[in-house]
Amino acid sequence: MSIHVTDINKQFGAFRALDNVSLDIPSGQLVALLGPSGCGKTTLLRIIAGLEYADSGRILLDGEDASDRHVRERQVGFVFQHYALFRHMTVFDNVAFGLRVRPKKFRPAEAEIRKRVTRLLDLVQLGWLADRYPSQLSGGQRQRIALARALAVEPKVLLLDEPFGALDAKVRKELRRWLRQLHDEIHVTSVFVTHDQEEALEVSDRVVVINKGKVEQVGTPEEVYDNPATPFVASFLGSVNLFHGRVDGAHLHVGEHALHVGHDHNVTDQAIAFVRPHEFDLLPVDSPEGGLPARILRVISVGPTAQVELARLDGELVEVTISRDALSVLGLREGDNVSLRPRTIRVFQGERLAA
Amino acid sequence: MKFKTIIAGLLAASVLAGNALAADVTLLNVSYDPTRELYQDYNAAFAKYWKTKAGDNVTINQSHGGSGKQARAVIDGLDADVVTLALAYDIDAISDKALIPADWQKRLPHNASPYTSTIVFLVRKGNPKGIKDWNDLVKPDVAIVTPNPKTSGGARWNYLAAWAYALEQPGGNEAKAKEFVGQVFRNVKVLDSGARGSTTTFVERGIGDVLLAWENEAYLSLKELGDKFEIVTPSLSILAEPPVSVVDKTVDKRGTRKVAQAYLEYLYSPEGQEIAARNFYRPQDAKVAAKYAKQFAKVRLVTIDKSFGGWRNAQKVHFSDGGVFDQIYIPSGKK
Amino acid sequence: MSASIALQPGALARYETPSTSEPAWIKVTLITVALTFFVIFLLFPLGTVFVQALSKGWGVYLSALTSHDALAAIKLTLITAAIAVPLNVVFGVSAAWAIAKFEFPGKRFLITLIDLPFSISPVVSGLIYVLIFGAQGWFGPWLAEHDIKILFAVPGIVLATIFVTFPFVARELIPLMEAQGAEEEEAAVVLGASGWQVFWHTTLPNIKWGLLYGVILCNARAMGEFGAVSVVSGHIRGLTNTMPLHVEILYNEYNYAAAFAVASLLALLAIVTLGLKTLVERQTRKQISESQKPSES
Amino acid sequence: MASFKNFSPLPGFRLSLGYTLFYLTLIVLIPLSAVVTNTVGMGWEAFWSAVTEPRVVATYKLTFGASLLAAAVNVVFGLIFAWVLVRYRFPGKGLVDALVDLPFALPTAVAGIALATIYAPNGPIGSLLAPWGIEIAYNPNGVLIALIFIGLPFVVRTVQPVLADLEKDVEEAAAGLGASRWQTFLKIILPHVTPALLTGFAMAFARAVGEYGSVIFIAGNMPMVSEITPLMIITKLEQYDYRGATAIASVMLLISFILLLVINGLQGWMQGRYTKGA
Repeated sequence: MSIHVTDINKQFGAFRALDNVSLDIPSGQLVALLGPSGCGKTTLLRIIAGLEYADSGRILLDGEDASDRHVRERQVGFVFQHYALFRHMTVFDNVAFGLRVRPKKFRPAEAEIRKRVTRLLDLVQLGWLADRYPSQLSGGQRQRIALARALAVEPKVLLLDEPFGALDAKVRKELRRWLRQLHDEIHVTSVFVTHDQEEALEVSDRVVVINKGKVEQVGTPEEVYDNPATPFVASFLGSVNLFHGRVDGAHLHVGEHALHVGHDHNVTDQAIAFVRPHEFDLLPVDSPEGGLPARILRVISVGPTAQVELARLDGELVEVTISRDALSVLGLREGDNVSLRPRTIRVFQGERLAA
Repeated sequence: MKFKTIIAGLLAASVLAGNALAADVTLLNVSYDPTRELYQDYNAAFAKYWKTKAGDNVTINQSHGGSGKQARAVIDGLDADVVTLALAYDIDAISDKALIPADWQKRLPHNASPYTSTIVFLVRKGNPKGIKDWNDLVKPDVAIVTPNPKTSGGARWNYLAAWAYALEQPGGNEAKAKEFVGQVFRNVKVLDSGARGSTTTFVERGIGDVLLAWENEAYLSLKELGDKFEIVTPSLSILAEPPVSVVDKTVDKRGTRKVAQAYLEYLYSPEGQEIAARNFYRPQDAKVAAKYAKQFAKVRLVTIDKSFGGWRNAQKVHFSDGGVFDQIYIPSGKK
Repeated sequence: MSASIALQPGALARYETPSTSEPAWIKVTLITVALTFFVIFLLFPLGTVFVQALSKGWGVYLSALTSHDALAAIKLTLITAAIAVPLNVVFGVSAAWAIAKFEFPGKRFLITLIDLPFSISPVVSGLIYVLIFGAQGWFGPWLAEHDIKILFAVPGIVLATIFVTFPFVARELIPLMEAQGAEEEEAAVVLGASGWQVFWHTTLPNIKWGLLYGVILCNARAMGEFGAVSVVSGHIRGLTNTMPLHVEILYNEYNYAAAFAVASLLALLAIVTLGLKTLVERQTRKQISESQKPSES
Repeated sequence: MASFKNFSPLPGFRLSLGYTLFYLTLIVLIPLSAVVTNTVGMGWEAFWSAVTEPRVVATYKLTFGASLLAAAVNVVFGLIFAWVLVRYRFPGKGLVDALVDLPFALPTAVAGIALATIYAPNGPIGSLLAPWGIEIAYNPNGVLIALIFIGLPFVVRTVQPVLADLEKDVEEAAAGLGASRWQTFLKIILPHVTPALLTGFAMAFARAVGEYGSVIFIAGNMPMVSEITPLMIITKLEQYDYRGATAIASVMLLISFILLLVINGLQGWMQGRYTKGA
């Protein structure tokens, strides 16, 4: 089932949670709503679910207007951030709940419910926990039960609010791989909210980056990572080094130094530029290819790559990642002066600066 | 809608609670504190009498409390068929609200008081403080227990008796009486709101040297609580006339006038008078009085009408807010 | 107004290290002070009730409890509680639902109003009903005309009791339901549960101990109320006397043993209440600590 | 107002709030408004003279004085109770913990007669004190005793959980920084429990101001000396002085309301304090 969100606005008192948000989510995809906390992503998810009502705008599910449809009738599955398992029910009863509360006419026979719940518990690999209570489960197990419970009612859309937020790092990694596999198996249109860019990039088909109630960019993980549409997206996804300067033709002037930016900008103006740590070359100081002079403060070479911390002449810090091989070839040490040359540089100027 | 349902529910409950006790006729006698034992006996006797006379089963429900509080409850809607209170003023208050005609005191003999009583002293065994008369009460080391005249009918009689005593002393006048009564009340240790509370305080809690009490209450304490006490009858006291009346508004509504009337009239019968005397009330009936003469000490009695110009006047002068009684308690300088 | 307790069972051990405990003499002194205070102020009055009740032997005790007036008082007390408590339970649940699960302006003020009967003198609580239903009050004439008895009858007693016990259930449930949030209910709604199903299957199981706690306190107060009921009762023996009023009457009749006998029933009720309360607290504690158990992998 | 329902997908808002307001109005607001309208009806001067009568003023002094004193006593002993219950182990602790709530559960009339019996000069405790000339029952001391009795659980039960909540490491840190046990108590523990103590104090005070049943049996009820304000209302009623009774009732009502606002404010403070800290 596809989801179309058009012109959604939502205000909490003086706080503008969602500002004219429009979004298309094609059927069968796994989509991440990514943004810092308080950006409105959870509100958007709850509005799609029908747990919250928008001040204006429409939600179309499968092309049909569902804006005024009650959450009960939207056929969505929702996994809450803290799971919201029913504490007084066993795992089995939790998963069966959605089936058992159906009106008699639509309620499957108890044997059928039993079969379906068992199947779901097997799907989430927790069949052996059926008789336990939620308080006896670990966080990761609770999460999977919450998912099974949401799936039991055979939702057309699965919505997950920070599904891995409350878990520790190792479990989180396992679970998100598992979620991806599960999605590939069942192919339900799924939307999950996260503030963790790594999670969004790793799991989803598409990423929706949201900031301050507005959609900044929608795209595949590669698109948003490689071609951020706004300075916010650039800085929010992965680590970046930031440069302030002026663009003039094909160059960015930072202080008295100029960097080649690849293509012409026809307007001469203030600009900011982003360079990811692994997109730098480190050259000898007097390299003819130019670049920004900087001094090495610290070298951390653990693992396959080395992190080099440098200070520009104006004191600004720059972070560079290079392979350990390259580091040893160059023979760089702390205190050495080098020239920084970006291989790729993203320049934002004019209106987009303000964003 | 809901309100009605609730009310209906409550009503149903009240009917439920009431039914178990319902007989052919019920009367509610709203009385003051010390008459519990009297009416316990009397109600049984009257029920028997009425059964033989009219053939009806009559059940009399009793409510007791401070006289003023009881009158107030009747004014507020307590459906008393008859009131048997400590003083005429309280029934006057009910009559002021048109529940009883103003001439109620003329409807039954003896100012509508079927029995009388007076105020005596109850002291501890052996009378250690040597209390003989009112003037012994103002000795500095005497601790007195009496109810509060503002709330207790009996206490008003106490107060007025002390006042009358002071007036009757050689050279007695209003100012001296006020001074004297003030001294008496400055010796009061505990001022309970009702006569029964005072008796409990004195008898059971062991507070005070002397209890100013109804004569009947004092004798009853003696009878119920053994020989740890003595009764001292002062040289002069007041004739307390606890009056009774039918509450016309209630009996007319409930159709119980006949039996209520009979209930009060039977108090004047020899049987009723006997019961009153047995409960230490002074009977009005001469024959019964003679029979029980030994029981009651001789004492000079003044009346409220002669010494104080009737209850309404006494109330206004002495017990209204800011009246003489309040002035006794309020430190000089203020008001 | 009673604060609920969240003591962990093993809490004690935490304090028994040298840097955070007191010298033995201070401990002993403090415990002695507390125990002395406890004996003088709590244990002694309670003990007195039973000692006095049995001072004339079991025969007097039992006959005091089985006299006609005592039985009528017990019955009236039970009827009053049986009406007042359920009404306040319905109100308490409804108020807690509205207040804990929804946002609306004036919420804090509403809570203050709900608390109001707690801090009003029982005497004033009785007086208000006199002012309204008394023969001289607002509805007095109308009620008299239609021959409806409220004051000095069971309805008045019930109303006064409802008033003084009004906040008990709501006050227990509001903080509990606020702390629990609305997530489980939302989950149930998403799964298709109807309003009633949400309440019955998700909310009620989570608040049942708090609710029971409120009911117990509400019931204890309903059965034990004296001041407010005294003002509206009329004190008709066998008809409008509740147990506490009957105690007062017996007390005023020099019938001390009997007065304390009926009082001992009320004291027993208090003890049972405290016992149940302790049990319920233990359950609530369990529920809370379970729901707060950190989710580890 | 119309958009209320949009705040939550949960059902029953209109029904539950509607019923709450209806019941609140019926049971609490309408009856209370009777006091207010009756007071307004009597005019300012009559009102003022009724509530400033010397005898009434004396009851305020006693009621508020004794309530303050009782609440203060309860703060001290309530803190000790909470402290030993949270921190120490001793025989009978379970019983003490359970019975602390006795004053909540015991009908006030029963408490009144029991206290009067014990503290009367011929009672088990009164008779011990009488030889020293200490009288408790039937004077303002009796009022104080009754008010201490009914107020105790309020302080214990607000302080206890807060004290239990105080993490040991804070105290260890203080000890590690060189603070003595007494300094730790004064500077670390006491400030932590102060909001709870104040809340308990205010609750005990509010309850004490309105208390009637347990006090009248033990007070002695002497005008100007040991009469409490609620008794004054009853006394006025029994003198058919409805206006006076209502006027005094309205004063008490106002005070109740103010106290309640204070308590709610304190509780808000407490909540902010303890949830942020945790």
